[in-house]
Amino acid sequence: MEIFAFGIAKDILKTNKLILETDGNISVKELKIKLMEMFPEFQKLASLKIAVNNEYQEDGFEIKIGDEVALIPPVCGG
Amino acid sequence: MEIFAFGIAKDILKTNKLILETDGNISVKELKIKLMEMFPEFQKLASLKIAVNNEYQEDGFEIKIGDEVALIPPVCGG
Amino acid sequence: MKHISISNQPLDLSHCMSLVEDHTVGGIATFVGTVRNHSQGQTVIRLDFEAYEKMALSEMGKIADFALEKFEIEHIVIHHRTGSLSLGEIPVIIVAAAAHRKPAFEACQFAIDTLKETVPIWKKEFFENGSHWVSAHP
Amino acid sequence: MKHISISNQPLDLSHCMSLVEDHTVGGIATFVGTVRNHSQGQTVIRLDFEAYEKMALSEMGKIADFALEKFEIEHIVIHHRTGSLSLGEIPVIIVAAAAHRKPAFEACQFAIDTLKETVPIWKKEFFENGSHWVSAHP
Repeated sequence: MEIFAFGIAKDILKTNKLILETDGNISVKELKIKLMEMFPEFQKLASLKIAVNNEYQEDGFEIKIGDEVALIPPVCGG
Repeated sequence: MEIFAFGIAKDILKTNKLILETDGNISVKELKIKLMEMFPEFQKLASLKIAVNNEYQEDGFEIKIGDEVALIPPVCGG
Repeated sequence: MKHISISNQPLDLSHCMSLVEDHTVGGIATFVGTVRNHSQGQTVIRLDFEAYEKMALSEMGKIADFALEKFEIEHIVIHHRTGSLSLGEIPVIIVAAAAHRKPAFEACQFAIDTLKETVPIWKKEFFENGSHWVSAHP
Repeated sequence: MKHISISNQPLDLSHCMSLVEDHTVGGIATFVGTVRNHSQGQTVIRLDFEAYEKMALSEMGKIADFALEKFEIEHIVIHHRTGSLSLGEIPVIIVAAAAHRKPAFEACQFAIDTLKETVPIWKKEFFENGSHWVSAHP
């Protein structure tokens, strides 16, 4: 699974695209837990959202193979 | 006393400057009553305010000789 | 800083924005009035604006002073046009500049709302078959 | 009509205003964000903006659609800049055009407030002795 990263998430991963091995589908919640274990810096963020195919998704959402996944740390446009 | 008129007040008076004879000082209220008698069209307006020396003045205000007096029908800028 | 003007020449938003340029400013709220083609179901051809200029400038100055005092803004611009305006032309521009957006919006809305209530400027609407002074009668 | 864009080129208020020209419009409310020289007591030198562009355009489009539906406005423009911005430069322009001023103001404020909450754009502040991603930590 390819995961795009932006803002401080990119700095934490030290890349804008993380390749993550998964055993088939994974939920948004499972992905967050996995990332926070691998990169404890994520636990310090004010929030961490997951976008799948350009839409915010809640914890229960199942990510499928081929979905476009992105890490959305706290946004701050404008 | 010279009285400047604007907007619909100018149309009612058919001039932008009315010369009004007064016996000495006159209050804002007295001026309004006098004008509404002389030009009953003023009674139909949504409002009629009097400015003296570029300030709105209430009914009790005494207008003195030499003051700049203006008739302010309902304003509608912007 | 306040910038007040009444002019019979076209108003210029870019110029108004340049008046509030300041590196302490983070948000600029503006209101631009435009002449629209309808009013209460009738087709508008043009508008004439007449001002009691000295007093209008004084009242606009009071609005600006009050806004600078009441809201946390750095600058305010209030420019009003007079004369005959065609469709799409701009009778009024308000610009409020602040460190943060909320006071900028509040000052901008306060200024246009109060201008319409207190500033001695009158608007005559011209329709295809007549004209009238807006708001004159109840 | 909605007009949405993300660009690494300077934003242009006059261009945004031209997008809402329409003789049914009587009031145009705008918000222009600018890079200011201080943030939480520190001196800011410049800001970098990064966007998840496809999703940001989609979220900006949702804001515009919602504003067009919820408020009585005719047009809305939401333009956001990316890249490195100096003091005084413009990260964002919102323009809302309506027959009447109240919905124009409401839509404009709604759009900028919601943009800051939902649109995946990130801001890095550069100070004299360091930098940080704004709002990243509690």
